[in-house]
Amino acid sequence: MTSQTLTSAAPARPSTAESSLQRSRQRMAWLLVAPALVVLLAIAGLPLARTLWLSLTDAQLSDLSTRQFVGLANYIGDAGVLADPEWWGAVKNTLWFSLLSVSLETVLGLAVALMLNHPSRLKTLLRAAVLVPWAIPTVVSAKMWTWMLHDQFGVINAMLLALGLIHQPLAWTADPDLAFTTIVLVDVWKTTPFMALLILAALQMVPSDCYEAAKVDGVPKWSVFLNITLPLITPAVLVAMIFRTLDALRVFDLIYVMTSNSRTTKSMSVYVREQLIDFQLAGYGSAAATLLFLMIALITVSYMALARRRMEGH
Amino acid sequence: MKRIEFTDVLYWLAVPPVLGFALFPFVYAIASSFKQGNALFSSDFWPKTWSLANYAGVFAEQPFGQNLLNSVLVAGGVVALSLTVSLLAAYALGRVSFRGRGVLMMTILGVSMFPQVAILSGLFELISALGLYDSLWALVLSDLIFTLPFTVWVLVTFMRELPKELEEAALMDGAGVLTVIFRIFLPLLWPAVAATSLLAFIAAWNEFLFALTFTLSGEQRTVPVAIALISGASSYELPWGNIMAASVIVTLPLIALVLIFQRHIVSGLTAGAVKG
Amino acid sequence: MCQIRLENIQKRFGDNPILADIDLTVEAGEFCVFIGPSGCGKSTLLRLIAGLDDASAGDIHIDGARVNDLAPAKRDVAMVFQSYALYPHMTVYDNMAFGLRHLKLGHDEIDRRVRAAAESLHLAPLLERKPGALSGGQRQRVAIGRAIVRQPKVFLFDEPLSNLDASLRVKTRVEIARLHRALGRASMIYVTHDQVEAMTLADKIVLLKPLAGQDGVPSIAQVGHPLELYHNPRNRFVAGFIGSPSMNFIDAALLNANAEGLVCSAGGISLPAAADATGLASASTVTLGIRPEHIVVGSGPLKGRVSHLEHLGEHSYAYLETALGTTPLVAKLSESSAQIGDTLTFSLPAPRLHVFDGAGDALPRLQRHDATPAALATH
Amino acid sequence: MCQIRLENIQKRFGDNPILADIDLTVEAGEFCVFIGPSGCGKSTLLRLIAGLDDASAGDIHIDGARVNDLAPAKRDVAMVFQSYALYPHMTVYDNMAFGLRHLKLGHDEIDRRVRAAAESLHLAPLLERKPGALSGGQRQRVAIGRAIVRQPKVFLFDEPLSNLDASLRVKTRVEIARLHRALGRASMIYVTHDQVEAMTLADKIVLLKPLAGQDGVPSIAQVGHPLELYHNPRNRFVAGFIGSPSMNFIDAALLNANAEGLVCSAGGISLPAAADATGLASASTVTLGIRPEHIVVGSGPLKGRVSHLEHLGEHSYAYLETALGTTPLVAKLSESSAQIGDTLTFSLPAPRLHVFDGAGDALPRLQRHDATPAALATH
Amino acid sequence: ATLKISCGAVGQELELCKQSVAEWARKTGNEVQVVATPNDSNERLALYQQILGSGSDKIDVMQIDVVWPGILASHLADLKPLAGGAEKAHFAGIVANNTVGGRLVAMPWFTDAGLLYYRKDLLAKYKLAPPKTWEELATAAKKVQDGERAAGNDKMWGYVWQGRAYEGLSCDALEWIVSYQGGSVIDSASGKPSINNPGAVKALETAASWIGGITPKAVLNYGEEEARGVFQAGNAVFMRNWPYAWALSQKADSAVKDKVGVMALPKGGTNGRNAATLGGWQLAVSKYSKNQKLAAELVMYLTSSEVQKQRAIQGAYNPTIGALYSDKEVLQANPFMGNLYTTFTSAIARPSSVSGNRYNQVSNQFWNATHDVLSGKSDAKSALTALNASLKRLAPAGFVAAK
Ligand SMILES: Nc1ncnc2c1ncn2[C@@H]1O[C@H](COP(=O)(O)OP(=O)(O)OP(=O)(O)O)[C@@H](O)[C@H]1O
Ligand SMILES: Nc1ncnc2c1ncn2[C@@H]1O[C@H](COP(=O)(O)OP(=O)(O)OP(=O)(O)O)[C@@H](O)[C@H]1O
Ligand SMILES: [Mg+2]
Ligand SMILES: [Mg+2]
Repeated sequence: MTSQTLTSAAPARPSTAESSLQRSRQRMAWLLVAPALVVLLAIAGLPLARTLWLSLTDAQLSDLSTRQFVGLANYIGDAGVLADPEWWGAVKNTLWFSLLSVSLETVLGLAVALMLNHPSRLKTLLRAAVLVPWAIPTVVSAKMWTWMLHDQFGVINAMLLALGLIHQPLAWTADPDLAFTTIVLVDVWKTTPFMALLILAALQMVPSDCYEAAKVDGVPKWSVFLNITLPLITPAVLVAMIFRTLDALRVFDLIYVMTSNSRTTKSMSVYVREQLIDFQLAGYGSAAATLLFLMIALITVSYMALARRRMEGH
Repeated sequence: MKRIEFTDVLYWLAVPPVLGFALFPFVYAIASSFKQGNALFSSDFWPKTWSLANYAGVFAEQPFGQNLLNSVLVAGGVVALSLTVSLLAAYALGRVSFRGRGVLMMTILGVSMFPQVAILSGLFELISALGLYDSLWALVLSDLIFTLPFTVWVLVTFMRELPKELEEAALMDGAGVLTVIFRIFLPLLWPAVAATSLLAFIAAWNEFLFALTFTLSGEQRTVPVAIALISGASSYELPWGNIMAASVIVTLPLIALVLIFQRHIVSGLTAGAVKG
Repeated sequence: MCQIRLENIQKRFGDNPILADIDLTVEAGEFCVFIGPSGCGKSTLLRLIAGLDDASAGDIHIDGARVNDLAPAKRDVAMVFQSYALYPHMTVYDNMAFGLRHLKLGHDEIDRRVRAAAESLHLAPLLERKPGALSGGQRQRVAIGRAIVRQPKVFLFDEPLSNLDASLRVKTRVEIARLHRALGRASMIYVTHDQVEAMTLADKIVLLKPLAGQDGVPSIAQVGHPLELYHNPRNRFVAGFIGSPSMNFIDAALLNANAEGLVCSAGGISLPAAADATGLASASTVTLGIRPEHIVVGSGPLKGRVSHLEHLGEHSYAYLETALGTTPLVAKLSESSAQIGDTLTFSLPAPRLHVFDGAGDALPRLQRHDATPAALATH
Repeated sequence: MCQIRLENIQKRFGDNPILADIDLTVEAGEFCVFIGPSGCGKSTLLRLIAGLDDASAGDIHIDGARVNDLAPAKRDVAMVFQSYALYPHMTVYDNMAFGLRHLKLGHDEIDRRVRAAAESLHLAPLLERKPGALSGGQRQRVAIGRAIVRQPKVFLFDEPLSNLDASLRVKTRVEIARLHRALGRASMIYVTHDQVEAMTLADKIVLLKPLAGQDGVPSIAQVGHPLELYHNPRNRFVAGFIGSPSMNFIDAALLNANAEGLVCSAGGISLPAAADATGLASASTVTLGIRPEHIVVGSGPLKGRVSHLEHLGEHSYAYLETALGTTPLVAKLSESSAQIGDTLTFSLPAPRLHVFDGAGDALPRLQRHDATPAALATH
Repeated sequence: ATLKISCGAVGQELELCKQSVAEWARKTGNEVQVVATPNDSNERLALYQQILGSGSDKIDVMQIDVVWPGILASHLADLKPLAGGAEKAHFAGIVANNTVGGRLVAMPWFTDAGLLYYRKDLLAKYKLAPPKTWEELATAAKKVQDGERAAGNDKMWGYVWQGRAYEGLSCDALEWIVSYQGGSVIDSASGKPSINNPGAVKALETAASWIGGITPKAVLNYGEEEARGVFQAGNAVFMRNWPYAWALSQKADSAVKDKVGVMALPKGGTNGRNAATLGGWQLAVSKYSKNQKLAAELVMYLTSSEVQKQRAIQGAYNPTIGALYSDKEVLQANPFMGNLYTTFTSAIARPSSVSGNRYNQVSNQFWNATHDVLSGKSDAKSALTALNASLKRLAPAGFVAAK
């Protein structure tokens, strides 16, 4: 063992080619990442650190100067976030929301991307049309849906009634049983284009000769899709899903506009905002924000570990 | 001449509902933007009388043209900056293996894991300290927080897929890293670049919270804020017609942008590059 | 039954005609080799047959049925792409097995076929690798493997051995020939630049000609048994293309011609040749052709100075500067003791000379150099 | 001055050793050809020299300087990739001009060089096309063009002609040789599977051997002048690899050996050979080797039945079933009149026989078959 | 000097503000910039907090909601010394509301109060008198609703109001509870939660009983505009809303033009009282302003009787100065102002001064509890018990003491 340690510590040729060429390439890599890192750390580092620090104090938004260090009391104390049933309600809502909307969006996004990828004269127009929901500001589109879903003068109810699908106007956003579904559906409407566009880009990058080979091999289309297209676009789909999950876990505008602070649909971000801004509890709110961050980080990491395992196992 | 294939049938079956679902609210917005007064509270789809008053109102009541320009500048600046910076980073992260790569990727992603409200006040102080308050630069900088991680990650993913021989050929040709990134990879990444820049552009275009908080004067505001500022005669009244008109106006440039950029989302950019 | 019949096929890319007037029948079970200069349209023709591209005009029949409108999958062809077109995310095994999974074969049968192919292509140890971790030749063999496991009616091989070393190439060639025989009536269309390959494998060679001049001539320069093309090239293009190093050409003027042959003169030297030039006017310009291996060195009326020598182990090629023309004649020497600067005597045997008229068309040769092996044997 | 010196190079992918103990010097201006079975590591070695991969151990010197740590761009090396690696978004012209733009050459000079290369590679009409619209051979030529316009100190060509037709291949080969001469002291390392190419171009051939057995033997099987490898292969691997069709091997037992030669027996027939087996014990197992072209057919003490014939126009190969062993002997017939089923007489001339001991190493041959052309000429 | 004032967003409100400000600027020779802020009051508050929280002097004068003085007090200047007693002319309730810890942090500008809108024509058609109590309202609503539906308008509802989980629900709920003598959530004298009482329970039970009967279930997500939309389209008999709905209902294209009556909200039973929640906006001066004095002068000018009168006439903004309710010109423009004078003067303030900067928490818990009762997730008794307990937890020592 000693000899081994010795040789690895002092190899016969101190600078093997491998390390040196590799090292200069790695140095260059760091240089290239530097701008992104500097920008992000500069603009996000300070605010994030501040949030973390505030979460350990009892600061109030109205007067930040008199804060006191309270340790983890905002997290685990009797009055900590983790002891608040409303927080856990928000956690449950958010998780459900993310799970439902992201999975629906992925499936629909894939379908829409395939549709956009189909050669057709309508292609250009379709691409623009499909992206419209993403292009309308969330605040506006949320309000628009609220308006359209209105039980009295909303067009949706009017149309469904006219078609005879329902007999009474539905209170889409007010009915506790419906509100959650409605929000998921509107979110799906809004962000499917995001998925679709990224997946479309991924589809375009699949080398065409693979398709030709499969064609000649007589592979049916569904199998080409499952065994060639899908594996080749998986990395892009996964990234799109990560960002969608991230966004879904932080969902705010949509819920806030459509159902306000109703407990039935309250998300973690709505909770955070409520504490931080409405209630002025800078310390407590920051703690909630940090918990939200930790939860997202945890989900992302485990998700990526899972994805990697799946991809490698394949 | 060719036989009609199953996928074609499926395609034509899928187009109408997808179009309907995607466009219905927008068409509704257009219809509403031509409605006046009480017609907004009826469930009729099309207005009985068409009126341009809402459009006139949007431009009359505020510097909406200026707001549009601001949005273009901010979103354009954000996209240009994040693409440049993230192409560099994506090359390093996607094509060089070095220790700490995973951690870097996670760090970059981590930035966009905090809810926006939570970093708002910190960012506000930073922006004030830099003297950027109430300037478009404040928005460009703060929007990078969410566009940059996105563009970096997407470009890393796509950049990984490009054949390594291409890069090597360029290196042999004496090309520097920047040349490889911008002259060789960028043209091949057009589908990804076009898609991400469209998505990032729209995200920056529609960003509300930062834009509201970091600007104050009407001349520096972007359109989402301008829309939020539209109000009726009293604070409760919702000037729905104006809002719809404004929404239609802000969406149109984006549609134009999509029409222009989607051409770059084309396949076969790497055809003929390598054998094997 | 898997005859392939091409009728009057045309193909253009934009305004560029690439293939014109292709009429060709590949019989069931036949081994047909396409050769031709780089860029003449061989791959394009394969792609038309496979159904990956549409012909600009003309009909393609497989098995007697017109398949122009049939999807590639329905044509029951297997193809080795010149660019391999491997699935980058699949292992070697899966690359080969993928096409089989849809043939309703049992799992065992698939495994058996893949392993057998891998064995014969020396890929067995690499089955779990992905294409990215293979050498060029290994990738090419995977592409071959993917085609042969399918056992279809028609094989289309686009330069399948170009990246293999000589001994592996011979083995693989033998393997392909064996497979072709074993499958009985599968037709095989095979593109190669290796003339040895073409000669040894082909039942029929199709020599394509590039349409650079777009002169309205058909794309096919000559079709026939390999030896037919070697011995009786129809025109100067074919004569020059077949054989390596290629035929020597000598510009000459016709002196006289009769039923026994002709005499012409080049560089003031008169040369008899066994060809029928009775149709030609006296003093018309002709081109003489002789293959390096047919120049008899060591004796004879002609003299040449060795300007360059190429040693190939077994034999060498001498570049002879002669009075016949400006370009040196290449002559094959078996274990030459010649040195650069030596002057060698040689002769151009009249029966070995090819004669082409001013338009480049071959004049009929008076001694038969038959094409079929049987004829050869009685020669 | 652009000597390339490799010292004790090792390369492994993960746990797989690919290259081992490579010591090799390529002199300035030398044309060195790498050959070896598919997958033996030729491309890998080129990549090490180019600086695209790191050697697991060992030093690379170019021009006397250790370049292990030098970036590819700094090594002044041009490379033709086996997979071409063309820039798909650039025209042919730009593909070739791209590297030049980094050399601070004038615009005119770039244009001149590109057009000259395009001309000699017959790419002139395609300069405005993108790689996607080129045939396989055309792409390959663009890859060659991109390397030659650079005029670097060192050329690395990885199977650059594999997709070209015979006549273009000869022309390009000549062009490359010309360029090599014109550049004077540029070193050239060239991978090919075409033995004619290897024989005609090379000043030095390096035959690499795959490390499948990982037995600790070095990767280089033999280095030398082409004819040296042909005539005096160091071992059975080299003997079998060089020459196509490859050498016939016959298992035999040593009967007796002395300074004049040896006699051994195979299938009960005793065969004399001009090799020095004095070091071997009597009755030890040896392998005899003889090339197809060295078997003298038509007379002699041995008899063989023709089981298969390959016609190549100029000559043919007969597969002879003999009493010497189970595998048929391949013999070259010039314009054979033989038919399958015929029985031919033949002899195996003793000076032509190679003898290998039990470990596969060649026994010293008693008659010199010298390697250099000069020696050949006096032969 | 240059002052920056935030008042209203755009539209008429902004126009009026600009007009008065320009007037002042002309008179005093100063420059004033009007800064637009979001219409949504939550967003506006957040923005103020952000700016004030960082001690920024970007805004000198700001328009604040009636419930914000407690929240923003620490950032606002005390106007008392600068007002010179001018505040005495304003409604005492509002001035009290704006006085935090003895400091007058804002001057009243205009006021609001919850009103009951009703369809004069329909009540007449069914020969009903405007309801005095909630019970009467329910009966009348039911009758008209059923009658109209039978007559073919199956969209007709009896009563619409603001039921979404937001500040507006707190306002509505406060009115119900006060009308049933259930107190105003927190006892302003003791600072103790007072919500758990039979009156409050009764009030919420009554409101909950409307849902699905005379009130659409969707009211659980109605704000002001949704309710107005229904009413103004002619599909509701009664509506609870702010005064702004009046002018709009009288517009030419309104389906209910000239058919609308306005009155005070009903009493909770015969021994209840009328109750209207106090709304409205104040003007405050930032503590961080470099020109506090000048800013205060501007505030005084804008809140003066002269400007308030002008605004009442031109924009129907309810003055906070009692005298103006008997002003002829004002009454001519806004006939209902005279009748509702008492409603405005006796409007109930939400417990915002008592709960100080925790008002939002209080209100949030209050509307959530109410919303739970209305949506049937909880019964009134237990919801209020829980609310009381959690309010206690919020300020174990009582709210005033906590401040
Ligand atoms: N990334 C890799 N991981 C593992 N093994 C590899 C990898 N790349 C190449 N190899 C193996 O290394 C060996 C040498 O590859 P190389 O490409 O150098 O062969 P080559 O001599 O050029 O063969 P060919 O003539 O077929 O091109 C091959 O057996 C190949 O399978
Ligand atoms: N998409 C295209 N657009 C225009 N011309 C094309 C296109 N594809 C191929 N060509 C041209 O068509 C001709 C035939 O190409 P093809 O690939 O069939 O040649 P090939 O005979 O296979 O040549 P090689 O032996 O070099 O592979 C070439 O000259 C090529 O440049
Ligand atoms: Mg080809
Ligand atoms: Mg190789």
